[in-house]
Amino acid sequence: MNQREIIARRIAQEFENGAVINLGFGMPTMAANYIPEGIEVVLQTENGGLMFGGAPKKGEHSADMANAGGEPITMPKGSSAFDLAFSFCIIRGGHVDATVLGALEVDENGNIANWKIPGKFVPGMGGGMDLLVGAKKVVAALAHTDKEGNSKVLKSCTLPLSAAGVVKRIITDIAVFDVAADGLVLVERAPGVSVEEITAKTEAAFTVSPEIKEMVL
Amino acid sequence: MNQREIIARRIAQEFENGAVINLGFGMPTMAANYIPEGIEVVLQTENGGLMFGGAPKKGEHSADMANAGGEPITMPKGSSAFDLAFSFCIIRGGHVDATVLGALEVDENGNIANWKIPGKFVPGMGGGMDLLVGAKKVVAALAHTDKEGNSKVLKSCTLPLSAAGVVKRIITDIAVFDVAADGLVLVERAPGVSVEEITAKTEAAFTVSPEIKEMVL
Amino acid sequence: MAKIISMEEVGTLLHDRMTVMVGGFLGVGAPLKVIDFMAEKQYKDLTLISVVASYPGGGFDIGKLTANKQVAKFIGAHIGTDPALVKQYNEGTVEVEFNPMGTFIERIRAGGAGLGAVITPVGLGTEVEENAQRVTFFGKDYLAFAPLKAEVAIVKAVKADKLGNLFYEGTSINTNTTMATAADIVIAEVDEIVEVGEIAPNSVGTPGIFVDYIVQGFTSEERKELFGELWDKNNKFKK
Amino acid sequence: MAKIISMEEVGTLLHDRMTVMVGGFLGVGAPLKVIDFMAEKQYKDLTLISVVASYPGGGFDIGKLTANKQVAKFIGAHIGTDPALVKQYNEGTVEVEFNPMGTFIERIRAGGAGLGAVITPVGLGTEVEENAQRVTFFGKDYLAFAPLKAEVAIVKAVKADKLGNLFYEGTSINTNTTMATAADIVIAEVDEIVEVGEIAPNSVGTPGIFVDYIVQGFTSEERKELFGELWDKNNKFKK
Repeated sequence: MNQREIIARRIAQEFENGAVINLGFGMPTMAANYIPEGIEVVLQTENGGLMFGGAPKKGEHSADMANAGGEPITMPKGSSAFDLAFSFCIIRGGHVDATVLGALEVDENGNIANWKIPGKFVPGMGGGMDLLVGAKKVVAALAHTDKEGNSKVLKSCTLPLSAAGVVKRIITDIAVFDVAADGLVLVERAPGVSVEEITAKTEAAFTVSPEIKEMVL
Repeated sequence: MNQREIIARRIAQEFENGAVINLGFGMPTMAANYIPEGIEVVLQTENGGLMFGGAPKKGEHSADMANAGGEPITMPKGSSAFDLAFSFCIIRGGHVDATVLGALEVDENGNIANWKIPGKFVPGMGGGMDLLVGAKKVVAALAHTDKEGNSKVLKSCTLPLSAAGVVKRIITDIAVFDVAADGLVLVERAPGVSVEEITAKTEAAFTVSPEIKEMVL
Repeated sequence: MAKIISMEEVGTLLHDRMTVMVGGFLGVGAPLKVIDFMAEKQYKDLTLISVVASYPGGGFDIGKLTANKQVAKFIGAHIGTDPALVKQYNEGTVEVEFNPMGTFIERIRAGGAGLGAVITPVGLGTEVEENAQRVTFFGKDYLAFAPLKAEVAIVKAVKADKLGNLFYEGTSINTNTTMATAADIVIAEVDEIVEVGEIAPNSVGTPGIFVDYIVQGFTSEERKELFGELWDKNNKFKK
Repeated sequence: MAKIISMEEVGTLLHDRMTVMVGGFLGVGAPLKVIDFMAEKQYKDLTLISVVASYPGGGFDIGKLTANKQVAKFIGAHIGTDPALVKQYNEGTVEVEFNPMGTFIERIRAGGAGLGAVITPVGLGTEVEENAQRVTFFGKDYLAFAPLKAEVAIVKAVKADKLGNLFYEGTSINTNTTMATAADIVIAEVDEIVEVGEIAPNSVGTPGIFVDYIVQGFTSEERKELFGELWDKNNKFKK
């Protein structure tokens, strides 16, 4: 199982039955493929849809049904479509139960950076900042370290923030942290990964939960 | 022709073809009966409708179609219905071309009082304040004097204001004034009413337009 | 997602002294059956948030609550249609917070949408300033009003599907869509409960995620008759 | 009320250096034919207000304008999908004003609704504060943003009746309803122009009073084919 799949599978366990979920691009969206049986979530797409379905076959598509990635979707029974202003009432008004977003960096204070690497990568924040502030629970998903092995779970983010103090849970390929009032708590480790290894790969300070578990993937 | 009919008939001449109009209760609403032939206006009702039609016969009504007075209306071809939030976007966003509202008092500075007589009559402002601020043109309609003969076109309103400096035109049973930057201008007089009589019955100062006309009713 | 409940179960969600939004405009688009139930159960000291008071003359829709003296505070735009409420206000037994109608609905929208304040020029230079904060933005003066939320919102739609998606019609939409976004608990009274899929995606006025409970109200036929009698009695029909 | 015009007549409404809102989200619900016309006529130095840049990869929908270097300033939430715009931004030849997406659409709504500012917690503690004013309301910190309007809004609906009432479908509504309220001149590109009465009162997404001009766009069939090819080429369909 590669890093991305580990993260996606672990994200999928965050979902409660009936919850309204908004998934960011990449691993969070991949997670939709791994949602446990018996759990049904209501997916929101910020361009203006709830309870949408997956891609149609060519010819069965509508030019008026797409997700926030511009990809064709279906609108099954029970789904709804509305304008962008209402969609962000949903997001900012606290009506999304959880959002899972990819991150470039996270830190001990629940800060998250995911929209900008100055001078290199400046796509814009899209709807990410709204989700980070508006969703009831924010889960950040990222590779634990960069290609050089440097921790992306930091004492303090170095990149421009997307939102301050909003992340409640951090999911990486080797660990799951809760962001508590007094700092990070390690609550899960990936199979075969020791607390020592996580400590070695993590810049942020953290405590280890007495009930630490192994990720079930 | 009674006072109210004079005012209603004169109001009806304010409407331009195709204009979006919101009419207050009483004489303004009566004016809809006197709109000149060839003039079609789009009536707005602030509870959430555009281009609505008059009352239906019993049995042809819908329990879901009413105006801001709670009266049954029809929704003819071309009409639209929407929620209150959008209705007030229309009103406050400057998308209503003209509103005609009844008034208790008006004054030289375009102030209008029509929502409260302290201790006596406190129904609330309803949508009136929004219309007064949002409509492109505000026309105030009122009897020129009260039952004791006291002017209701004042130097300065004595009752709590509904909005300050918004009235563009004043229509009474004996006169029509424009509210200009430097004060009132008498532009029309009712048939058989002299400028002297209007002067005698008006507390507010005004100038007389060199092109003063007689109301055509 | 919504749960279909009986009127008795609605009772478990309501209590004295609650802050409750009630949809409708002079009775049109109002949850008439739940209002009847609230009147019957005599919930007291309510803070009632509704755009206007009852149908002209009083005693209808939310006028049943004011007639029963169940309301301690009314937040809305107009009370002139309800003689009981006007009397209680004049006697000082009911507190009334008057809002310009657009400000009223925008405050509820802000509450539901997570916005921090409503910034509007409406009310400048009037007594409305007393309930607001005067502010300047981008060189112009405005009044700032706080967002408005409630413990319970009782809204009315024509249909609900079993997920709670609501379908509205005509001008009875009025405050219902907005109130459904701005309360801890949202109860929808509907003419008819339909299967999922019977309301098309673009015909959903309130998505089911906002609706906690659905309760059967009068049927469409019953409502048509009820308003037929009301409007007939008040001489509102074309002859 | 709206006037039906030809594409050449659309040209009389547009000019270099205009501030123009264009509806759509990654091409879906975008006025593709008017955009093609704007690209062909080479209007220059545009201030383009659109929620996101072109369909991923660029060169489609508003990506035709950036590819042509017609845009001097872009106001939106995201440009990462359009390599040409990203390049021009990095080189400093195009100015970009980034807004959180909810703030972007709320600013346009405020412009169309006569509200004085958007008061939101989104962006607090980030670089977004640089383009906003920090304010405190009711004990909490927020950012205040100015309303947003344009000289011309070009929106896209599925149908227009001859009065300009617009009917939208699916997620292609997106920014169109809001932009239609916030410009001096509103041009609606539609698949089909129908008789008055063919759009039911509650199916009107934008009332005709907002629409100045209607222009025939691609038909629904043509659009289905166009997006079929686009999504097929990009491997977006279920196999």
